[in-house]
Amino acid sequence: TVFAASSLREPFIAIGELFEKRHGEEVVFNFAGSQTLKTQIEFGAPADLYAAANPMIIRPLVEKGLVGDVRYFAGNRLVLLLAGNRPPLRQLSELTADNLQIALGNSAVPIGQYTLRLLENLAGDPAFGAELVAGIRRNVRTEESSVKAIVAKVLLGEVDAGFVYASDLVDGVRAKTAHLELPAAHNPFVRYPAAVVSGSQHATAAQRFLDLLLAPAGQQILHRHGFLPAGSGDDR
Amino acid sequence: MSGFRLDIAFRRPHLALDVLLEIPPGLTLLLGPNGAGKTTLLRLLAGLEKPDDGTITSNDRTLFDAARGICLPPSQRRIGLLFQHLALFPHLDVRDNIGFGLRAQGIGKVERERSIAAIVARFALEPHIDKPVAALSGGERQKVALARTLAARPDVLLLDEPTATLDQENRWRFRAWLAEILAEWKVPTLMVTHDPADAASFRKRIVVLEGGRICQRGSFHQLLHAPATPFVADFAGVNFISGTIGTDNGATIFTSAAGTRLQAPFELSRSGPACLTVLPWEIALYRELPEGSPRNVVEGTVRDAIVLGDRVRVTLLGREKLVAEISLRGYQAMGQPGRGATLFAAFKAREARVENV
Amino acid sequence: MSGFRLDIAFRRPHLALDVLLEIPPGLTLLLGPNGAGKTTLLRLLAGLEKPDDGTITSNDRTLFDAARGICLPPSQRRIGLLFQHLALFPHLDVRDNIGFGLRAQGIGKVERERSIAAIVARFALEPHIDKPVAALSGGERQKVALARTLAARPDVLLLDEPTATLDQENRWRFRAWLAEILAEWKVPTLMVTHDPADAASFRKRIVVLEGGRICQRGSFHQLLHAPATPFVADFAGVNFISGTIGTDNGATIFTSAAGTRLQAPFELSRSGPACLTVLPWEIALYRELPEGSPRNVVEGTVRDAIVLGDRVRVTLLGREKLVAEISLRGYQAMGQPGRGATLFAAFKAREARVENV
Amino acid sequence: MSGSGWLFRFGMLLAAGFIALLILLPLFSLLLYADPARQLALLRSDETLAALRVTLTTSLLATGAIFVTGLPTAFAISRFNRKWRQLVDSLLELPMVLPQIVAGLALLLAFGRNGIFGRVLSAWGMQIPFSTAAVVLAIIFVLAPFFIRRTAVLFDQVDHELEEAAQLLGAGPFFGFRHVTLPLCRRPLIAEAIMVFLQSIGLFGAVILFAGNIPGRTRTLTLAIFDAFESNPEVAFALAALLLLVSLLLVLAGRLLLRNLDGGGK
Amino acid sequence: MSGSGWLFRFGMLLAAGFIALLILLPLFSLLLYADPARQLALLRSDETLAALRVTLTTSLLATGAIFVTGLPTAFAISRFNRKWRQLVDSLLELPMVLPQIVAGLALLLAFGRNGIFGRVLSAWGMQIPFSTAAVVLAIIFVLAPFFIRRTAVLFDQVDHELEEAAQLLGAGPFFGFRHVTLPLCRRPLIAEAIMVFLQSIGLFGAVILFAGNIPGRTRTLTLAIFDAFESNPEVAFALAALLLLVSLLLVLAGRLLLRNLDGGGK
Ligand SMILES: Nc1ncnc2c1ncn2[C@@H]1O[C@H](COP(=O)(O)OP(=O)(O)OP(=O)(O)O)[C@@H](O)[C@H]1O
Ligand SMILES: Nc1ncnc2c1ncn2[C@@H]1O[C@H](COP(=O)(O)OP(=O)(O)OP(=O)(O)O)[C@@H](O)[C@H]1O
Ligand SMILES: [Mg+2]
Ligand SMILES: [Mg+2]
Repeated sequence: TVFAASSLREPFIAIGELFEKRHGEEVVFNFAGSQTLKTQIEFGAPADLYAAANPMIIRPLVEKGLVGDVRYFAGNRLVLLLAGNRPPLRQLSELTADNLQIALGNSAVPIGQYTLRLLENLAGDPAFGAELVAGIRRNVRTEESSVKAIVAKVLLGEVDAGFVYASDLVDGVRAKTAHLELPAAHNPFVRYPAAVVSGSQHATAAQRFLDLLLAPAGQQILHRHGFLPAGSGDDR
Repeated sequence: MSGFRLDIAFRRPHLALDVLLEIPPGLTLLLGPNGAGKTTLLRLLAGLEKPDDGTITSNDRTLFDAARGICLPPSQRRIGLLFQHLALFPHLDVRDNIGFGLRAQGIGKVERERSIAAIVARFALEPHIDKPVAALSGGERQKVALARTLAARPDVLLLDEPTATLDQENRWRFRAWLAEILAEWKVPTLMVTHDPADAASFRKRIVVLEGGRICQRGSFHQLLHAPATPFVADFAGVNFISGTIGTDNGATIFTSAAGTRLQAPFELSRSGPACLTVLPWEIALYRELPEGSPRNVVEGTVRDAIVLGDRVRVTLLGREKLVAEISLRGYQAMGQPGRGATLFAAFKAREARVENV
Repeated sequence: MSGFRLDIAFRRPHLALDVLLEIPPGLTLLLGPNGAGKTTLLRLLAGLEKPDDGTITSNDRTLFDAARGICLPPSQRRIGLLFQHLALFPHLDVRDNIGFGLRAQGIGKVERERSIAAIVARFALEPHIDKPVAALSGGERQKVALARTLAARPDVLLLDEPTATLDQENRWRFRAWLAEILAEWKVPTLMVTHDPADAASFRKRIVVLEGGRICQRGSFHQLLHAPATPFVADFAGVNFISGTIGTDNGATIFTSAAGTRLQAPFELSRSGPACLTVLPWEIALYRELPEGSPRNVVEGTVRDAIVLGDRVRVTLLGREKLVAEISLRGYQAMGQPGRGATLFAAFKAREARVENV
Repeated sequence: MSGSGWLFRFGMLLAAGFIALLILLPLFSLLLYADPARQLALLRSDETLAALRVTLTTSLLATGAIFVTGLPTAFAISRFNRKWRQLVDSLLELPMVLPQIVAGLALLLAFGRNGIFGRVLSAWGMQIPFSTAAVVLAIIFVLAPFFIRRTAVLFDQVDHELEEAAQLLGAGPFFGFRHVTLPLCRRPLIAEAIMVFLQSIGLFGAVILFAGNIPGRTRTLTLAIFDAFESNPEVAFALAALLLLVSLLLVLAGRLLLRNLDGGGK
Repeated sequence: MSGSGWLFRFGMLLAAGFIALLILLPLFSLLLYADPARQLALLRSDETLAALRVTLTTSLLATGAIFVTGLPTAFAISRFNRKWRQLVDSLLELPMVLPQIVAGLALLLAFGRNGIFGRVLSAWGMQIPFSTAAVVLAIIFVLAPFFIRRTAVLFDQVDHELEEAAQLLGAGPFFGFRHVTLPLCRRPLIAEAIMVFLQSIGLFGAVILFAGNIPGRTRTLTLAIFDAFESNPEVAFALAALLLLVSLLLVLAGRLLLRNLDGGGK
């Protein structure tokens, strides 16, 4: 049984099919928020492999010895998602325009923390400056609790722009929105950790699945779904 | 034209009502067997059911007119209806139940309190004024329901068996009080009852409903002396025998449906279906077949014998059902024949009355 | 020892009951004014309220014993109670209402159907058997409720005003039928009623409850001739005057509470508080003060005059309330004095009876 | 008075209009947004069918369980005296306020492998979380208090004299409950059943935390919608419309069945 | 008979015991898990207080709005004839089944900037989403159908003869509704109010999507719990315990108030 963050759903299902073809073993998935999964594992859920969307979350599990060695199998970065019903912005400075509405993640959730870090980085760079960041903050309309809520609002044109993960740009979203890549230097790099759960009854199979994730075949599938390789950036 | 008029038709699978009636100010009694449609009639008048056809007017106000498409809602008919099952408001105390109508009509608190106090005093309800209605006895509830209806000062009063659960004393009080109110207000009132004492006290205008139609109307006296149906006869306590007038060996004779042959004054009647009535106190009772008597004699066994003061009312069942009222002394002299004893009832031909139907 | 015995006390702010009573097989009537506690008494017997003290036994089965801590639930008392407000099950049709008790007691379908059919036939309820109870008229409902109670074959029968909403014909049927059933079953039965006709038909055992206590018990005849309270007198239709026996100029005399001085046979009574009763048919009525008469004379105005067959019952209000029953002929000869007319009521001293209280 | 009657009717219309607008507009928008062709395709996918199956079995089971255990409990509660009653009522109100996610947590704390009761269970070799039973349990935990509280009030409203009449005719407590109290509350109870069922279909937070999101076992249609929402919102709308349709059909079928059962009575 | 009585009582006990276990065990575990010292500290934080304020105002407003609009609507519905009634009932059942997240989406589709109705509103310069009004609206959308459906059934149960009696005494429709129908349903309506209020406090999905999560404006305690759960589960438990406590107090206060209002009657 693989406990994986909801955002990993599509690539993991594809990888699962591959795994079944290769090893002839059935994979059962349980997709939910990383935090939900973590809680479940803490309460003795019958998980074999845990794949989270946030490196911070898995740390306590490691400390308590609930999971084995952590391997990073993918990375992600932020993009600025733009509503499709208005002319797309060309540069970040346009975010400070009047009447523009922006959605951010809440500082309590990972996307919010990453966005915060991004904005701090931008403020520290004279090319952008504290003023720009202040302008952006002025236009923040809402702080959402989940990245998907941000996506939905941009999709519906409820806000004009929102900071989301690159992997959120699935086909359905891409078709109806535009996006702006953010300066790579300031873009926090998100790494996705995975670990075999201690005491798993299918530890070998779990290890094999993890291996497949890191193998080129797995990496390729992840890449198709907008994820970066884990090694292609550092954990800022 | 003051008073209340109705001419309505109402047809349902279970009941067909067809009633033309005028209720003048004062009391009109509505009699009828269980299930005759009395309650249904009151509901039609009050606007709780809709007649299929006809008109209802109250003091020249048209309340309902099928042809003109008029049908006032119950709240605007100004009709006071006392429900058979009372329908007191369980969430209100006695005071608020009585004051409900006044409040609904937007009457101010001061005046309302005065009216309530007056009515409560009349019904001797003071000790119960703050009780929830669930805490009242059956008779007390009846009184409260009445008080509530009257407090709203309706143009017409419809009472469905108001005395049914009152004790004798309260029944008399209620009758006296109703007579007083009606003398004062002159409200057209229709009162359903099963109590002959009501008919005996309010004997002027009585209407009898049977099977959805009015089968007789008149004073109690008229009902007593010429009951149109067995029900009326029974209610009035009169013996009623249906049969036919025919001739036998040249002599006119009445033959009951059961075959009893009886003599009566036939001067005013013709051959054919008829009914014969005889008053209970015109009938004498004997232990043995009275011999050589020129009278009608019917044999029967005692169903019951009830003592009413110094008289005894004996019901005989045989070919005919006959009720006789004799003196207590005479009854005792016969040896107090009880249930099941065989007796002979005799009455003179000229005490009977026949009427063609 | 067969029958039903109770000796219970029940105290509440609104009512204190203290009743010792034995109900032998057959019918016992329970009379009492509105609010006397009759319904409460029945509920205590049925186990719907719990007495504070005392015992209840039914055919040697102890249903309740405060001292021994016995209190059977209502479902095990085998008591049939006919509620004043009927309490028919609105979700069941007539058949299922009647069959409910049999079904609750686990009686098989075949036998159940037979019992239901028998009871339905007795009450002439066949046309209504498949109706929901909401579709019944008031009288029909009463009949169904009765049928339902009797169908469960209780050991004891408690009837709370069963005849109140029946028409006269159905009342008589019901009485005849009840007498029949009781003759057959010998079930102890307590029946609450406000109808003197009930008391007149079932005249053997009558119990009168007033203010939570039994104030008189005996036959209707005893009640009639020696009513213990104004209520009983009123119910029996007897005149009842409270007062005191004293002496005036050496002669014994009865002085009513209102001050009227009356003569009576004083042989068996002593001085002190007493009550005087006189039967209505012992009273003569006059337009003018009857002169030179040795009789008691009381003046009053007519409250009502009701015709009962060939008699008229006249109620006079004055210093005393008096009811007189005279012949219709005599009444007509007086010119039919109506409401408000002044009349003089006279009765011979020896027709009155006084009793110390 | 006639004036106030008009006013009242107008007010009623206004209120009803407001509510109708508020409810219909979003539903309508949702249906407009969805794409029928895609829905049909979705309906055919194995995954959707599995989710549908889990949803229906768990919801029906839970509704049944809530009825079977909740009805007698509510009856008992409605017979309590005032003091006890208030205590129990307050107790029932406690879980009502819990956000579902916290409810799921509480359930894990109690029945999880390390939970108070879960430890006992796992000693017997039983494990509740992440099983279909867990979904049912979560639904019961969240919805039973509402059901019991409301049903107890219903039972309070039943005319006491009717229950007394039943007892006097020889009916024991169960017979009286079964043949008098219950049928007198028939209509509201049916409404209640439908609502419990529908609500249980839409439950999310408690279920995902306590039961997980395992296809074919605990993944209900609602969880599927949530998943889809994470990955592809368009699919979520389609699924939601499907859910709407299915539950509508179910409710209609249930209604027809019930009506036939009692022969169109009342 | 006595046997079946025992059986029934035993069954009742069993059912009640099951429910009690199911409800109390998780609650108890939750309370054990929480840490009082921390809770007190949390209670004092400005953020928590703001969330509490938002929760209370929106829940109270929404409960009020649901009552004001829902009661007349339910009354109107309960007076419909059979055919119309079934239609309306089915319509009301539609939104009940929607997972909250979908409900939030539907609301956005209708009242959002580009929504059907939202366009009209924003032309007038009004914007509902992300405002406190949005929270209230979301609560109404999710809870009103339940309330109306149930209340209509309540009104159906009222003895019709009493309403007729009121009319005959001259009461117009409003007076009759206000002074007969409503008070006759008093107890269940109070229970209903308490439950709507508690449920509205615990609402999550629809609120977060439609109203956003803006501190001091739309961030309710439940949203705070959810956020906390993502970052620091311990805090989430503490907040949940706080929520439990606060709502318990509120309900108790409401009860006392109501009891005083009608002088301890009935
Ligand atoms: N909804 C209904 N469905 C079927 N039958 C009905 C319905 N309503 C009334 N009836 C029948 O219509 C008849 C008349 O009823 P109604 O209540 O008017 O009688 P009533 O004259 O008031 O009798 P009672 O003296 O017993 O009160 C009865 O036989 C009753 O069973
Ligand atoms: N719960 C209660 N609270 C206050 N008073 C009550 C309560 N129950 C009964 N009473 C009072 O107790 C008295 C006796 O009531 P009960 O119903 O026994 O009278 P009853 O003899 O049956 O009268 P009726 O002939 O009118 O039916 C009445 O005065 C009634 O108001
Ligand atoms: Mg009637
Ligand atoms: Mg009584």
